[in-house]
Parts: sequence; C-alpha cells; structure tokens
Amino acid sequence: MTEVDSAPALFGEADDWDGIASAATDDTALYLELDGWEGPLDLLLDLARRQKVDLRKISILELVDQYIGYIERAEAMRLELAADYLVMAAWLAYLKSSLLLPREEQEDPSAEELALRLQLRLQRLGAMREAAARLLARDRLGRDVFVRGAPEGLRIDRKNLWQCDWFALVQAYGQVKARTVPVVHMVRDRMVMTLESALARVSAMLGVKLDWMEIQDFLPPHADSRLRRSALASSFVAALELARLGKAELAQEVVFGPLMLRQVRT
Amino acid sequence: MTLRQAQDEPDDLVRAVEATLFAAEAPMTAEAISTHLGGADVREALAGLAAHYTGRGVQLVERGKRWHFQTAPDLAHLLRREREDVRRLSRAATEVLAIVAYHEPVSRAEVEAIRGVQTAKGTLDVLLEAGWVRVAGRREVPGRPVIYATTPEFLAHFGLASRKDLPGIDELRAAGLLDPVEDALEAALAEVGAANETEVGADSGAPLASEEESA
Amino acid sequence: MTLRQAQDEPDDLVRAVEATLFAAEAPMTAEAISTHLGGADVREALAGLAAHYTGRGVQLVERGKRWHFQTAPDLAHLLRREREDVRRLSRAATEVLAIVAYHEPVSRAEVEAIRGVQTAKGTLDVLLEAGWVRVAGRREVPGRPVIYATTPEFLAHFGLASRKDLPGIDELRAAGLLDPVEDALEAALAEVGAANETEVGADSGAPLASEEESA
Repeated sequence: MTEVDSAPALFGEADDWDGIASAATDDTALYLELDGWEGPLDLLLDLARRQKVDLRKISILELVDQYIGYIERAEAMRLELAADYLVMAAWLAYLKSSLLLPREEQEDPSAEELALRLQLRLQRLGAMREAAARLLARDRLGRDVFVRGAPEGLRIDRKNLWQCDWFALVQAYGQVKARTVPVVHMVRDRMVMTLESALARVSAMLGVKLDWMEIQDFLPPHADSRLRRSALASSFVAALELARLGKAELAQEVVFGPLMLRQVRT
Repeated sequence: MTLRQAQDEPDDLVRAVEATLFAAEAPMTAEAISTHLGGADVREALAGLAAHYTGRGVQLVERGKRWHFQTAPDLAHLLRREREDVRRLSRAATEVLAIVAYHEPVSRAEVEAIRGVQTAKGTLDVLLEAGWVRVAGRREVPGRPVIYATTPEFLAHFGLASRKDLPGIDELRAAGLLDPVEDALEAALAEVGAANETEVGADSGAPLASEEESA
Repeated sequence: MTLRQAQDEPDDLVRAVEATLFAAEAPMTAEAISTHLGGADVREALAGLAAHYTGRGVQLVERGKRWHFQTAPDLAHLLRREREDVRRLSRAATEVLAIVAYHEPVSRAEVEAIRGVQTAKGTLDVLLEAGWVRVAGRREVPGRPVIYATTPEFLAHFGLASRKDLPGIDELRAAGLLDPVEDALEAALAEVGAANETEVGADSGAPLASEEESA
C-alpha cells in the first residue's frame, strides 16, 4: 500500500469512514488483516471508528464487545494472535465487568477512569492518523511541486591567504642547516706520554742512576697534572715491561707504599 | 512591453536575489542570501519577488525561514515524473512523523505512548535519513532520553511555511489532543467532579458517564 | 497589482511551459515541451516567456533550438563568492621556502637534499599558490628537473629589498640559529615564535637561548 493510495481509505473523515468497515462483512478478510494492525490500540481505533460517531462519543462497552468478539473468532479460526492482542482482550474483559458493577463497588482507579483513559488514547491516536493523512495529501516537493531541475549552483571559492614572517623563514633555514650539518666527532689533543716514550725515558734514567729510585722521580718534573698522570701510568707499565725483560727490578715495602725501581746489574 | 517594463522592471537587488535563488541548490535563509550578496537587506526584495511570481508557473516560497523557487502546485499533474523522487513511507513511519511534527520535541517513549506500540528503530532511522527529523538533544529527566524534532527540509517537503501551518494544529491544540493523556484525564476528571451539570466543553474528552450532557 | 495581473497574468499554457522548463534537468526543444504538455503549440508561450524574463535576474534563452532558464549573464559574478581563509604556513613549507630563497634557482631534489627529508608535492604547491615561489624553468641536466625561485611578492611579503637582505650564514650562527637544537626545544621555540609572530620584528625574534648574543 502506498501512502497515496491508502490516504483516502485509511485516513478519511470520521463520518465517511468505510475503508475497513466495508470488509467487515467478510470476517476472514478482516482477520487476515490482523497482521496489518499496528497493535491492539490500532485495531481498537478502527473498531471505534466503525461506530461512525465522534471518537468522544463512542460506546466503550460496545467497543469492548466488538474487540473481544473479534479476538474470540480469530482464535476459533486458529489464527495466531500476538500476545499483546490477548492481553488487551483480557484487560478489556476486566474493564467491561468493572463498568457493569455498581459504582460503589468499584476499586480505584474507577472503571470510568480507565475507560476514559482508553478513550483519550484513541482520540489522540486518531488525531495523529488524520494529521498524517493530511500531511501526506499536501503538495509535496518532488511529487507535486518541483525545484529547479538544473540549478547553476552558488560557488564559494575558498582562497587561502598564507601567513609566514621573516623570523620564521630565517629560523627555518637555520634549523635546516643545523639539522643537516654532517656530524663529526673531533677529540681534542691531550697531553699524554705514550708507552714508547715512557719506556725510552725510564730505561735511559735507570742507566744513569744506580740506586733505588721512586717511580715518581721518573716523571717530568714541571709537567701539568694531566700529563703527570698519563706519565705515571705509562712509566708504571714501562717499569713492568723492563722487569719482565730482566732489565729492572721493583720493590714495594708496604701496600700502597712508594714503588721503588732500580737497574739490574749484570 | 515598454509600459510593463517601466512599471515592473526589477532593480538590481531584486535581480540579484532572483538569480541567487534560481541558482541555489538548496533553500536559503534571508541571512544567507544577504551574506552572499555582500550584506544587503534582502527582505523587501524577497517580498517583491514573491508577489511578482504569484500566479506564475513558478513560485517563490518561504519554508522554515528558507526561501526557494518551486513550480506551482496546480501544475502537478503536468510535471509528475515517471520516476518519483518521493520516498514511500510506511504507515508506521507516517504516523511517527506526524507525532514528531505535532508534538516536537518528543521522545521515542512519548511517540510509543501515543501509538500504543513499540516503534521499531528503523522507523525513526528512515525519518532521520530522509532529513525530515533530527535529534534535538535530550530531555533533562531521569534517563535523559533523546528527543526528536522536525527539520527545515520537512517543512520544505510538505510545503509548510512553519509548524504553525501544520494542518489542523490549532484545532488539535485547542481540543487538548496534543496534551498528554494524563493531563487530559486530570482535567476531565476535575471537570466531572466539579459539576456534572456544568456544560462540558467540546474539547474536554468527556467521559462515558457524561456522554448525554456533553452531547 | 490588479492592473499588472490584468496585463501580465500568464495563461495556463504559459505557466505550464514556464514550470516545465524550470523543473527540467536539461534544455528542451519546443517539440519536447509540446509533447510533454500533450501536443499544445508552445512557440508563442516561449516567446512570451522570453519577453517576460527580459531584464530580470533570470532569462529564458534558446541555444541550438533548446530552451532553458539561466541566470542573467551580467549577474554571473554573484554566483561566485570568494572567501579568504588566513592560514599559517606549515613548518615544512616554511623550510622549503627558506631553502628556495637561499639557494634559488633550486630543484625539488636539491631542496630534499638540503632538507634531508622528502618533500611532499603539496608543500611546493602551497608556496606556488601563495605566490611566493615560481617555476623558473628547467635545469639542463639529465631529467631536466623543474627549478624554482622566489617571486617579487615573496620579497614584498617579507619586507626584503632583495634576496641579499636575507641574513648570511655567519649572522645566523651569531644569532644561534645554526646551533643544533633538541627537538623538543626546537618545537617549543617554534611555538613561541608562532605566538609572537605578529609583533616580532626583523631583529628581535632571536631564540630564547641566544637573546643576549643577538641583542
């Protein structure tokens, strides 16, 4: 069903409502439509409209009878009914019995109140269904009225206004340069005494002096401290080497005491 | 011809607004037109154009504060195309759309309360996708439910200048049919309680017990 | 209004032709319009419409026997609007611009060799779009790569009389701009530079670390 076709049938004025009613003579046709109802309230609304009176004046008792009657016959025809239809049937049966009770025996909320609530809900649903039909019947864009088929279109050309300043430019160049300068590690010359020079110096001095000498005396007397440390290390290694070659002998009387050195006499 | 021109020749601003709206691919607010034309006040030009096109095959209309040209509705039979661009809505979607339009902003639970059935998620999705319904925030109540409202596209599609043009909305409001059932129930009960003899208004949703009185 | 209507009110055929052409997605021949409207003779209606729209913001025109509405040619400029977005040059683009400025003319491969990183094509495009860099021919080497140079707009934008005004390597070193910088510090400086950019003069924007030296 399209909204166009269905509009007059489903959403006609209350007075000339005949869409479903015309099918009511054929029970089978009606029941087969049970799937088409949007729930029990929807079915109730259509039943109510078949009373052909203002929704404010429908007879709830008659409506209840109609609903329960349909549900019972649908069950007799072994049509599967959704649970909410059955719940509504049970509730309506209860409502009917309450409505028939003398007023003073009714519980709170009263049956009249429940019936009124149902009626109000039906009115609201009915109003919205009519409103929907009237909306759909309007001149609709793309169906009844049309916008321009080939609009030229409004173009907004975006233009970028780029911003950059002198400092950013120069700084960027500096950073490129700094980043890409080849990295070379230069170790600055340090004052050292190599092992070769220490060997030469120690053996020469041993040849001159015949007595024990402390190793400190082999170091260059006026050198700065860094050179003296280098010279001490080299001279010590030179002393060990000379001892290994049998050209010198070493003596140390106490641990960490002065290291003494003299030439081996041959 | 020369006489007509002398009387009816549009000025530059009118021509500019006319051309802009003809060329536009979507309806435009007066503000957008003004911005596009460098800040001119276009309201008078719009009114003049709308008057000029009255009775022609093309009309200038305002829908939800946006303006666009469209063909005259009475020519629909000439222009309908084989391929319809209009979405076919299910009955459920149609009802939901009407409920949103007449009650907005409205939560899904409120829609379901009116329809008496659960609304499949797809039903609202169809309306959102069509661009007729939008999410309009959340209601500041427990659970903070999402609330829905209609869009300018909805107004344009159904040819409504604003929601005030919704068919029958004034009558429905006056009849209390846009109020929640609870409010109407309370009002009706109070009325009945106050005085059964008092003439019950046509809009009160009179209960069964007072059918005769209200009739 | 009533006078105008009496004179100018279009008849139904004119309205139908007007609406048909308005809604058409492509220009239509008179025959096609006629067929669409059930065989009516539309030539007079077309002529009448063309006359009616003369001088308006929209015109009915015939091109190669096909009719269509179009906005008036003199209003074409209204259908386009320029918007300027102020955008800050990215760091990569700034580096490329600086390299072009210091080394011009220079090919993209040479720019990449100097930067030590690949340069996205878009980066050079941005500089071309900004009007600061131009294509300066091709280098006569194998592959004939395009070479780039700066433009007079570049000099104007950066307030330079000529490229000789760019600080030399020695000056950059004196300003501390050639010192290797930790990445984080570099980024921080770039940020500070960005924040201060408007106020920073040619001589005052030295990085934090070398303020004393450059002062």
